[in-house]
Amino acid sequence: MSTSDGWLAAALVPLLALGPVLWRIAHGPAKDRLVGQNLVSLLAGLALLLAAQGFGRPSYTDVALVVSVLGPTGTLIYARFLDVLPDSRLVKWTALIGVPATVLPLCVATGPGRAMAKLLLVGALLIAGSVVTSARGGDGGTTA
Amino acid sequence: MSFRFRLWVFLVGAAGFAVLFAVACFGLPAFGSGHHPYGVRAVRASLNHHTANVIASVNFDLRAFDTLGEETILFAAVLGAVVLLRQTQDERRKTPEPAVVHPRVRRFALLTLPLALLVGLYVIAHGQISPGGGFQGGVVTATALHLLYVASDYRALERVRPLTVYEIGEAAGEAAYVVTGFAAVLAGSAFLANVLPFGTLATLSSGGTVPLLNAAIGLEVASGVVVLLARFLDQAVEIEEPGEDEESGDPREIEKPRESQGPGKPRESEEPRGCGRPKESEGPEASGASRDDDNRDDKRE
Amino acid sequence: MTVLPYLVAGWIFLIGVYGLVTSRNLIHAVGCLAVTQSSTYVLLLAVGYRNGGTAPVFSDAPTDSRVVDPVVQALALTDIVVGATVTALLLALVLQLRKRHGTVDPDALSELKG
Amino acid sequence: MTDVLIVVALLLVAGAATAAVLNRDPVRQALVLSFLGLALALLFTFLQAPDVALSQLAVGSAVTPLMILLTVRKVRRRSGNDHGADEPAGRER
Amino acid sequence: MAAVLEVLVWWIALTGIWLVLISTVDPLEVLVGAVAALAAALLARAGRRAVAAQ
Repeated sequence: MSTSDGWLAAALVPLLALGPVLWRIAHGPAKDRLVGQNLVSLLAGLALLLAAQGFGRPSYTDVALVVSVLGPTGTLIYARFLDVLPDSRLVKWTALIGVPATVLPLCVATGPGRAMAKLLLVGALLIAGSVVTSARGGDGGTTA
Repeated sequence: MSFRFRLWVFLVGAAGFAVLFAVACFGLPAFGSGHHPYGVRAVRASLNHHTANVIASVNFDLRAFDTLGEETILFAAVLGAVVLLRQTQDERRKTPEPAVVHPRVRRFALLTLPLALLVGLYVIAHGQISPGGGFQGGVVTATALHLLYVASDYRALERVRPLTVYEIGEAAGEAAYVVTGFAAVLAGSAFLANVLPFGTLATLSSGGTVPLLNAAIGLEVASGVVVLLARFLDQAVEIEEPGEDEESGDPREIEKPRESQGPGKPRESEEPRGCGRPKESEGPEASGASRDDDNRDDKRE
Repeated sequence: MTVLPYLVAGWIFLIGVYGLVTSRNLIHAVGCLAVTQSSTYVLLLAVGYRNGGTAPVFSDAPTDSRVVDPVVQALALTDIVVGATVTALLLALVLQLRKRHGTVDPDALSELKG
Repeated sequence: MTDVLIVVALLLVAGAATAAVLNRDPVRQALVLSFLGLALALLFTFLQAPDVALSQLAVGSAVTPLMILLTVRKVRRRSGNDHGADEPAGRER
Repeated sequence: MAAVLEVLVWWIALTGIWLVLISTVDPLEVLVGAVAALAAALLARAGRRAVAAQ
């Protein structure tokens, strides 16, 4: 197994985790659905970062960048309309553990430079987005 | 046509489609096989024009005229939605209630807002180099603006969103595309031909007219999506039909807009984690009234 | 693997049309139409894929690398954004219907003969 | 390895499409649709189409769900009169 | 004065982020980045004021 295959195998982890999340979104109660929506963008961002490295194409990082910006936006929009923004330790700790565990090896692999700064930016955005939308007391606002 | 009959028609049709489609699938070249004559030619043509992103080259150089058609569909769709969602005479506008947003969410949204806009502009500007372009970047840019709706409420969004500007922007985007096309005609070539110098591969100025057309599309898509969402927001948040909430004249008493729940969902589980407090508001009218009036004018054109 | 992507595209199409046929809510039907649309993207990109190919974006890849077909990608790319605005147009029509006839149930509408 | 990723993403997309159709409530459907959008974006990236993935992501993650939710809100607002009674009193906190 | 400072801080930060995003630095790239960052910085201020105005 080559190195790039290793990165792609790592990308499989968040990808497979999306399966149960889909089940919760489709069948769970309202709160779970929003947590699921939150988790999806986080996991997708991680999978995209790992895939970019696995394919050896730094330009694919742009997709992860857009996920990290728009994912929390989508979650907050749902929170506004469903009137609920549940706190979720699952999302919070997935972000706090998963993002560094993904981004730091990627940084080591890319080496110092602008590409690394970009990875760190995406990682910071993913963490910030997930923490803000999942921490206790994050009421999404009641009306428009 | 009864429901049952319709279902039967569908089932027969679906069965037929499924069989034929499966047969066709096994007749297609296997997934991942290598013969792509058009792809190879498109790549060659794109590299001849020094455009690193072949997809952008196909869209804005080889098939630029086709993209003009796509853009026109987009323009027409936005126009149609605007016409359908305009405020009619029997409808009145009310000032939406200020929303209660947790300060942390508000700070996050305010910090992400410029960043998202920057990412959108980056995606538009680098369409000819890296993945992205006017279509994608335009939508990101438009979404960025709506972070303000998340950060606060619709009135805050309206304050930084002069809708007329975006309506003009949409038309200007479409016009810029056509003008670029005619510029090529004036330069003695065909409509939408790539007449500018091609530059060096993988720099911002590469690709001749591709970055210009990209920017035009970006302007059009961004403005179009903003206008579209504005009309939907107007309808959902501000415009009231006759018969809707007629029992109360005071905007602050209107409770209906929060009625966004699906029926029959357990309410207990979705209680907000009340940390937000109702705002010490100076009343929605205080700052809303005058703005509301001039806004009304441009809705009624 | 050789036909799975095509079959998945066919499945998405069929399930989307099933939703359209059985829908009792026009908003839901518009969502089903979006699902049906996405089957075309899957089919187009599956047709254009090449084993071992990479994206035809040469800013960070050598110009002689093996790439997937850019033409189908260009087709899908514009269609997605244009499709979204068409979805918006349909939703606007739904709102108009709601305003005129007071319902979003297609079966109730056909009884109105309006 | 790419093939494995593509197969998993394809199955996710097929599952999400099925769930999006079978969820009859538009609000719930909007959430599944945005999952479908992200799954499609992942699939497109694995199919080496980052441009299309970006397009799908931009549209699918925020714009389409927002429009559906706004339509639902507008539609429910009028029929919402009969819902109003069971509003919990303390929801404005 | 405070307004200029606010926009300036945003502008510098966002131009820095732009330089992180791009793959090759050349003068045109920096120019476009500076303009885009200025637009985003102005929006940042406008957005903050719009929210604070209530």
